Amino acid sequence: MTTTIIKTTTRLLAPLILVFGSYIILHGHLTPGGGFQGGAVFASGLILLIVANVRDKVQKLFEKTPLTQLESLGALGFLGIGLLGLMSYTFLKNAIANSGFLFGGTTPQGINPGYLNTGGTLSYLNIFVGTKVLAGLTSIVLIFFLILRRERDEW
Amino acid sequence: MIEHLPALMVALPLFGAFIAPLFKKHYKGVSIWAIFITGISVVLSLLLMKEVVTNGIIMYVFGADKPTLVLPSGYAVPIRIMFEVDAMGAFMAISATLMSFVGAIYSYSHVKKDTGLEKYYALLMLLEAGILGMVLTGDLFNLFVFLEIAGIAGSALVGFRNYRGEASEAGIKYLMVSSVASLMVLFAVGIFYGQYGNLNLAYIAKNVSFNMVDMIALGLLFASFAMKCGAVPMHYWVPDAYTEVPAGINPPLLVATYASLYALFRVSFTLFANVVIDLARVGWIMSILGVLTMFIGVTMALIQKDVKRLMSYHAISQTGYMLLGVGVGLTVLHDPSKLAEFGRDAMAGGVFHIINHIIYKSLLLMTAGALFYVTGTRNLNEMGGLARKMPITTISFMVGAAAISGLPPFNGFASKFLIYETSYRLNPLLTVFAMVTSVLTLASFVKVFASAFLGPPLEKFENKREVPKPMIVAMLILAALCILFGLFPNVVLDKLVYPAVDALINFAQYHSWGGLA
Amino acid sequence: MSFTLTTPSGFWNPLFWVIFLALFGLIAYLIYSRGNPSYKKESDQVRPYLSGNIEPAKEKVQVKAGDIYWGFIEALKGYYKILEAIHTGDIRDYILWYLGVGAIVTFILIGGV
Amino acid sequence: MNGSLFVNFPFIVVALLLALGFYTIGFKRNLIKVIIGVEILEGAVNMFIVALGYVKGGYAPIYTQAPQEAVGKMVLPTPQALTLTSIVIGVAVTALMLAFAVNIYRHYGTLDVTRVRRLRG
Repeated sequence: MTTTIIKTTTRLLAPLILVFGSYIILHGHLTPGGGFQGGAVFASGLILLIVANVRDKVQKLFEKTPLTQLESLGALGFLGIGLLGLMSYTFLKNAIANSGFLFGGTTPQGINPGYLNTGGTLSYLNIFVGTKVLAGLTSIVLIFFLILRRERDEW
Repeated sequence: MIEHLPALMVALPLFGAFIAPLFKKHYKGVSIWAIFITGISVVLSLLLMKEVVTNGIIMYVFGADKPTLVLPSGYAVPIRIMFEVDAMGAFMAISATLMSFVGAIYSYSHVKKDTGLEKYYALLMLLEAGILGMVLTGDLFNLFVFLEIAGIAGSALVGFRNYRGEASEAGIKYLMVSSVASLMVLFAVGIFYGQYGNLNLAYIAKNVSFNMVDMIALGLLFASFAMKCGAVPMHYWVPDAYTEVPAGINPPLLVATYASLYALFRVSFTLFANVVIDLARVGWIMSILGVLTMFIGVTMALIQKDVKRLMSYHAISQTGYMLLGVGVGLTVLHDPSKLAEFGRDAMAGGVFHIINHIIYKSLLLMTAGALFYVTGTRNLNEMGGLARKMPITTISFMVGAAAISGLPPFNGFASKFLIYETSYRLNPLLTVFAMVTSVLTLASFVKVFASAFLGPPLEKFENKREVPKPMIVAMLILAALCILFGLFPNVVLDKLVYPAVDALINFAQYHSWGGLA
Repeated sequence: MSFTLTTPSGFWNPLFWVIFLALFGLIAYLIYSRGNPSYKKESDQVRPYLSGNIEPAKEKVQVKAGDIYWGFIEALKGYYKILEAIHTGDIRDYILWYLGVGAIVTFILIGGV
Repeated sequence: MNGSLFVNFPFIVVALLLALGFYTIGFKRNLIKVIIGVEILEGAVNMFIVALGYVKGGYAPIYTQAPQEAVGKMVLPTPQALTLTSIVIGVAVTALMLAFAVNIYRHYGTLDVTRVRRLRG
């Protein structure tokens, strides 16, 4: 599956997909989408890179990438943000909104052009969920890729 | 902090589960971490039970101080995710945390030789989180989510020994069954949402009417949860899954099965209890399903040669007792005189049997795991004369076998006693089946005992020794619980079981706030 | 705190159980003490007498698990034949049984019967 | 008359998909096809919930650059949230099922479900 056409297309498309994924994650509290969707888009960019390359290179690259740790980090971050809510009311309470902290800008009422610096914990949750999803989906495909490519080489 | 207990109950195992992969190859560290986390969660669940018994139902809303959204027009609906913990939920939470703890201790040495243990423990704690979420939630969709979490984590654990083809086979069977059941639960949830525009259990229960679509939803929920808890004739996945799973996971997996039973009770009592006309019918279906389950389960167990498979069929058969006990109670729920006369005790028997069965069946499956650990086989035909080599395992097995057969003074006796007496009042035929089942249970455990432990010492097991200490500790904890629960059943009944049963019977209390607090 | 469990038509108390245990233990001991005292464990008395034949190896005379309750299973052969026929182990049958039971339960619940 | 058919059309599709899904699970011999059957069921259920959530004349509840007439007509996005959650779970289920299928193929050398049954009886 590593023809020139695919390689060239990947080289052009993958950066765009990755940027688009990050955009969806970061704008999760303003536009449709969010952590999972953005993470899935981001992961699909990475997956494109995986399947368009030969097995050995992919393996060498991803041996150093801490996918498992990223996944744990995402989940722990989510939990941590949830526990942050215990400070004010209950678990997952939006404690950062309107606090002036990063992403804690004043949320306007009604129709607005969309301000990135709002959303409070929602933005953080989106980022953590996005991290977890991109790491999780990538490692799923990576493992299948490594297993099946190896067996095809053996056959 | 005490008011945040319901959230912490789920957050703690999740935290443990996400930390666990970071241990990488430090298998000793991760197993101690798992024991630590599950141990704390036992303490939390006991606190939760105390809180529920003293202060009544706990409502915990996520992300806000109130569950309700009041629209500008004055229309108020509960839209937030919330946990609603009553005594029944707390009771199940205690079972779940206790069994995860025991399973973690047992796993310390049982899976020592396997690799990928950081994932094993992560999944163990994820399974615990799934069960806890299922039993604590007050939201139908949340129930589905946690059902799936428990199902995925459970089936991944069933297929944990990926060097065995059978493990993968059992894993995909369990996963297929649980995902189809969960999807149908989601379908039923969709039906409720379409009709009542809400997902809150209490709100739906208050507004549920008795139309055909509701009854279809009830049928879907009933069949799905019955399949997930292993009622005949949808029990085929149970022996497969229980046999192939590492023995340390058996206790939490059992609780996961009974969390589905809990959901079944929750649906039939809390959600549909207001529908007077059909409830006796549901109760009868449950009782008959129970009788079928116990009888077919035990007769299949008699002919098994694989020791864990034999015990899994007994797990099916014991589920029948719970269905029978609670089904009898459900049949007479709207008849106050009969309810006071025997209905409440029948349900107490059924609910008490849940925790009893979880304890002694975990004990038995652990002894089976110990046999496998020592002999390397599960085939009863190849065992024999192990009593001298493994005295503590033998004693644990005897305690478990006596308990499952309902011999006094072990814990199975008290709950079976209650079920016999009360089902006799509804229909003597039910009792006859229950007793025959009990006799056959004893018979098949005599078979295991005679063929694995008794007999002349075999040469091939010459230099086998007793299992390592953590496994012994785990088995002895459960054996001690068996005897304690058996000697003083009234204490357990008063402190744990009757509050749970009353929580089920007084369903009006559960939705008294009607989602509009 | 009392330890008596009262059920609709009976009760359970661990103290009574201990008393009865002691009682029956006593009876068992009485029967045991009337046994033959000349039995010796370390002598040939413990060896089975097989009409003069040599005793076979222990592993050969052990009763295997599959042979226990042979008669019972033989008597219920027809029943077990049906049971084994429905326990196919085929993943598709698991779902089909679920469908069937779900359909029947729903049918009963919506008032078909 | 014409309108009611149009409104009910998604639900007819849902029923068809449910039947198709159960047929695929129940009568196909290839394990991969059985897994596809579960996916079809999931699609049916998701579609059911999304179809329930459709409100005529409603707007998506996004305030960012919403049109002026959307104010007061925004819908509660619960069904969409449910579907999304169910899709996420579905991804995990599919991945795990396929992983099991790979492993089964390695050990049994086949994906025929009538032969993948060492555990029975």
